Amino acid sequence: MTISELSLCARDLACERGGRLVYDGLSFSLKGGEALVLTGPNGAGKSSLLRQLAGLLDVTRGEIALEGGDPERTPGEQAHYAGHLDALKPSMSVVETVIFWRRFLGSIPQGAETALEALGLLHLADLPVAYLSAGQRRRLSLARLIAVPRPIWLLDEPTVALDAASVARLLGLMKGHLGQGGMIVAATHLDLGLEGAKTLRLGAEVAA
Amino acid sequence: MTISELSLCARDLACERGGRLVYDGLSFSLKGGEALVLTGPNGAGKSSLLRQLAGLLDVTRGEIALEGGDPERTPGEQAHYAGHLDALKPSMSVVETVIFWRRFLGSIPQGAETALEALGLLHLADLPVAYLSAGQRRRLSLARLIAVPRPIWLLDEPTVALDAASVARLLGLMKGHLGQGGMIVAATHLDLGLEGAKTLRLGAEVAA
Amino acid sequence: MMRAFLALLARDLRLAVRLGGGGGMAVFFFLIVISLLPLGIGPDRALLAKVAPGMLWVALLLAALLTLDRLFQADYEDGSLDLLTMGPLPLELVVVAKAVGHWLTTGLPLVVAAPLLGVLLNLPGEAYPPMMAAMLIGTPALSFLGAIGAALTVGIRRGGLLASLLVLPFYIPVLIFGVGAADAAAGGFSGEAGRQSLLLLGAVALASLVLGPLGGAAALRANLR
Amino acid sequence: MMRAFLALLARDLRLAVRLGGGGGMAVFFFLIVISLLPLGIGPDRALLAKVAPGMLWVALLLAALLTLDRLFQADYEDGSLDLLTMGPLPLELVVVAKAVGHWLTTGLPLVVAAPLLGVLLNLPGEAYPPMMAAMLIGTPALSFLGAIGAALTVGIRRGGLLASLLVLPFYIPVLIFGVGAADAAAGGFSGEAGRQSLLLLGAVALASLVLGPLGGAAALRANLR
Amino acid sequence: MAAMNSPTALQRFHAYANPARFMALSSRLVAPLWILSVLVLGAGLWFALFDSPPDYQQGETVRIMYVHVPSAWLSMFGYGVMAFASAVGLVFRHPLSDVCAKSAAPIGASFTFLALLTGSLWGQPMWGTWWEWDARMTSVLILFFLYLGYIALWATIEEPVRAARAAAVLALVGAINIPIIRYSVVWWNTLHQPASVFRMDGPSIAPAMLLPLGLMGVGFTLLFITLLLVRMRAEVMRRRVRNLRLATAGAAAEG
Amino acid sequence: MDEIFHMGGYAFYVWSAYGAAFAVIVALVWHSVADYRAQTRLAETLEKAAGGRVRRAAHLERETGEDAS
Ligand code: HEM
Ligand SMILES: Nc1ncnc2c1ncn2[C@@H]1O[C@H](COP(=O)(O)OP(=O)(O)OP(=O)(O)O)[C@@H](O)[C@H]1O
Ligand SMILES: Nc1ncnc2c1ncn2[C@@H]1O[C@H](COP(=O)(O)OP(=O)(O)OP(=O)(O)O)[C@@H](O)[C@H]1O
Ligand SMILES: [Mg+2]
Ligand SMILES: [Mg+2]
Repeated sequence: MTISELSLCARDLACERGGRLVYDGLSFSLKGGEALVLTGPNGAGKSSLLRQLAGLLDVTRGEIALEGGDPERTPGEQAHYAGHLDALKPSMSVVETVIFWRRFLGSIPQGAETALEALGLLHLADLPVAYLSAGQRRRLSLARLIAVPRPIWLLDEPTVALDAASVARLLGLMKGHLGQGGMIVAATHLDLGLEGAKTLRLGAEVAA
Repeated sequence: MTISELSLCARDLACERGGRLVYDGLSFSLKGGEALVLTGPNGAGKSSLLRQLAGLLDVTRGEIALEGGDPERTPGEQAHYAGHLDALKPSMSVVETVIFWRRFLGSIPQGAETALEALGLLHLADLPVAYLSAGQRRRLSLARLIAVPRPIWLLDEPTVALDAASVARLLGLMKGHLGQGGMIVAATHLDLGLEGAKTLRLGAEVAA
Repeated sequence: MMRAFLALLARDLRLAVRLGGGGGMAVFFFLIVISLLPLGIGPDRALLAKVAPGMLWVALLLAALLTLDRLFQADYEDGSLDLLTMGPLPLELVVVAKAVGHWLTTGLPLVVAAPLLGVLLNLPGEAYPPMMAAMLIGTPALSFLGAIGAALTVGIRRGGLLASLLVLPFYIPVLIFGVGAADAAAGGFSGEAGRQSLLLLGAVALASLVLGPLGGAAALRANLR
Repeated sequence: MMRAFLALLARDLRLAVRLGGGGGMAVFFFLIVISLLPLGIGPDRALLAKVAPGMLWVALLLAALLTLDRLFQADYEDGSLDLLTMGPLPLELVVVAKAVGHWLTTGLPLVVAAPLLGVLLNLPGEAYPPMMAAMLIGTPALSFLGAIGAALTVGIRRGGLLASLLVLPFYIPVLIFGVGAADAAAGGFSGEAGRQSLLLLGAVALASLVLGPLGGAAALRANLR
Repeated sequence: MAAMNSPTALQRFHAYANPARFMALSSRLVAPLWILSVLVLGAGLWFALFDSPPDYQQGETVRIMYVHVPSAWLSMFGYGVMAFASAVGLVFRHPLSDVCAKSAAPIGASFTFLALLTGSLWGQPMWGTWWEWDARMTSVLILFFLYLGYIALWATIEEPVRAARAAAVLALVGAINIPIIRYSVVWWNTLHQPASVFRMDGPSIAPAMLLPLGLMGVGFTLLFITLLLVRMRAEVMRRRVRNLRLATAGAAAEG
Repeated sequence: MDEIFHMGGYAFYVWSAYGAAFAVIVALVWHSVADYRAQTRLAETLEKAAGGRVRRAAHLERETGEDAS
């Protein structure tokens, strides 16, 4: 099984939060090597959709299926989720953080430097996370994507707090992931610069 | 004393964090009606400078002076600071939040709706903050700027998480504030679209 | 300034109530600790009566300690504390508002609940009035002294335990004089010893009303930058 | 899977140590509570000896309760818990790793420190071995049962107090059998009663090893979406 | 239970448990239940207070029994209802069972409180003390704590679905804990006070006392069921209100 | 009658027990009924105020099988 044979389908998805229907009847399908960009106004449900895909939010109606993936694991367990919260511990150092996630998510601890290098954090490796600036924290939380290979990336406004150079670097990483047959679903308010990506606009037209 | 006679000066400012010198010898001055946009790569010290101006971070060297302001209050007490943390309580409702800040910062509680209206939150007024999306939270934390008039606005990446319509709305509010003789210091990685604003580019990322 | 003070106090009370019952929760905890004691030391009524005033006070201290992290930690973590320092209210008064809020949602309900627990512990009847008086005087001291510990540990995630450790030594005088007042009555001493304990307790409480805000504000200033 | 389990455990231990002393802090708290007691109930040595085992256990419970919010709350607030559920480790084992970490940084150090405190409380010599055995068996149950309470309150800011309340009734059997084991020895009963208490304590502990992870994982699942 | 798993049975179950149906059905039941409870309780009270003999040992205080024992029964019955509804709620994910569990808690807690209070009021004349750390009393006190914890958990979690699941876990784990508590407390007590002076089981009951006791027991149970229905109806309405509020707040289009 | 009132010297205990039971039950009944009335009234006013939107909420209710959540 190579990951390029994967396909992720959502059929007739609905999401209810706090008693309100955020979206309904939402469908899309995504093949390996493809990206889906979620746009729409604040409160349209972009973050909610990503959490549903990650298995972190109940699916009110409809279904999410990953075909060609590991049948013993849920789609969420084959995905990376980078949300608004960065899951960083202030008292751990940068490199310790990456090593922990490699171990926990099932890779060998060696090779953490590659991930730090890819996000331009190598020179900060031994600094405690508490000392990082907003953009540096963001980059560290994105380093997980590289540290452990998983076919699906779920990114919630990934460029927030990143400077221009880091945005370019992230774009390169995303293209590389797609090139290897991975899939990306990203919510954003800005133009990510991913050519050929599908776009799904949430909001007024979706509202039931 | 009208606020347009104000001027905010930083002379030879230095900032040390975690034992490292982030910047040194930084000076600028700003008059009423002017805006200063801080740019620079991640870790350059934009957020640190804003916190120093707000009186939330010790000034290592140099000085910050507000001329023409209320002499009995520090520059920080005449400024709004909107940082990465949004100071919102999940269990309070949207309107309660604004009313509290109006009371605490010294205005009458009536008129909270104006601030909510200005940020397009009026229809969410009775919702608990816990139910807001990322962009809605951001807008609520920015509503403080309108809820209580203060001459200086210190904004750390204010457009993060905002959709296009909200960015435009914020721009309008900033222009209005400048038009009334207020001052704005804003850190950003994007173009805010404030014509005629001064720009201060902070240095390259300091290597460890 | 008064308006800002009241706004902050009202907000804290409201949050305490919404986040699960404010006072009710502290009382419930107090009740459970007190009913754990007989389970620990056995149901011997004479023994229980003997240790009752001391136990009530120890439980009171613990209930106060357990809720200390409510004082500043949440406001620090979500950035509210930054903004509270930028308002017109001097930091000392911010600390006072917080401490008063803490007392109203923990100390006061505990004082009200104490007689009921006295019954569970078989406390002799004459001990109730001095005990209640001592608690009314002593519990504000617990909140105000606690504010210092909470302020000292404000930047530290999960600082609750550390705050307890820092504060406990300061609580000891309150405990000693508080128990003294109740014990004197229960033990059948002359009223003199009890009155003296109450007076000393009052002195400690007054000192804490000054020390708490000053120390708390200084600690916050040190921790916030 | 084993690697993931150990990684999580190691991280938790490291964090506990860095955030101010892990075990050291709990022991220090235990020490202070135990030294408050004589202040509360007076220095009568015979009385102290009588209440010593019970008091040690009550202090143990309180120290465990005070540290419960370390279990999941921090991981929930910074988003780590979301990611922990997305890993290869079943949620039940995540709970086990957390509970074991909690035991290693609170229960175990307290057991080690207990004899010292027994001396402070004038505990009779023959009570030490059964008391230590009971504590070694009983403290893991405190951590595993505590995990349920911590998981139930995970979404709630400042849920520490509520977690204590929810968990306390579950601690009662541990307390009763734990004290029973020590008391039987101290009170000069035949060893029979003490042995029976130990056996029952063991049964409760085993039950909690199953119940804790299952209940904790179910509660986390309920709270996480 | 096996039949429950087939889809049609499950669907039928859901159809019955549908809130709208429940509201329709319960609205017809409430009034008769009120009347019936009042009648039975009235009769029970008459016998309890006026038409039953005083006990030869306990004298007139035995009349406390007619409120104490039914309250004690219902304190346990209430937890049973709560735990059962919680189990159904967890397995079938149906909101009505959550509503039932939530509504049962305050009623059960009230009866537990009554059992404690009336027991206390009985203890003072009989034993000369308001409270004794005896096995049964202690375990009822802890049952009361479990109720309060359950209610507090519901009160603190804002979102009903989440609150329901968390509370259900608590109720079920608590259900396992109750027998453990009961036996551990019995154990603990006999360990310290091998020969208790007090007899908890009281005298064997005379038929003349059985009638009022039975009537009061049935009356209390009817009252429990009536209150449960009313509270469930209130809870269903509360959720409807909540949905309406959110719908109005959210309907005004974004942006 | 007086005898009943006197309760063989135990009037305080017996009547307190019955009084307390009565008070608790009345409080419980009152609270339950008042709560039900208040919620019903609220729902009615909201339904009226919301007008057309009620249908949407009702639709959601039916579809999800939950009028809760
Ligand atoms: C606060 C204190 C008390 C509590 C919590 C309490 C609790 C209970 C409970 C739970 C039951 C039902 C047990 C069952 O049916 O198996 C019960 C029954 C009963 N209680 Fe109490 N009780 C208390 C005090 C007393 C006192 C002081 C007396 C009389 C001297 C008493 C006499 C009885 C009798 C006669 C029964 C019914 C007979 C039986 O079922 O065994 N109780 N009590
Ligand atoms: N709490 C802290 N303790 C110690 N050092 C810190 C702390 N916060 C930031 N720093 C260091 O100070 C420097 C400046 O950080 P600052 O947050 O001001 O950067 P920034 O310009 O806002 O970056 P970004 O664009 O990523 O937000 C960074 O190198 C960072 O590592
Ligand atoms: N925890 C929650 N409980 C209840 N409702 C919520 C919760 N989080 C979000 N919502 C609601 O769900 C809707 C969608 O929120 P979501 O966070 O998915 O929006 P979004 O598209 O990511 O918006 P943004 O661009 O602001 O991040 C919003 O209307 C919001 O009010
Ligand atoms: Mg979002
Ligand atoms: Mg920054």
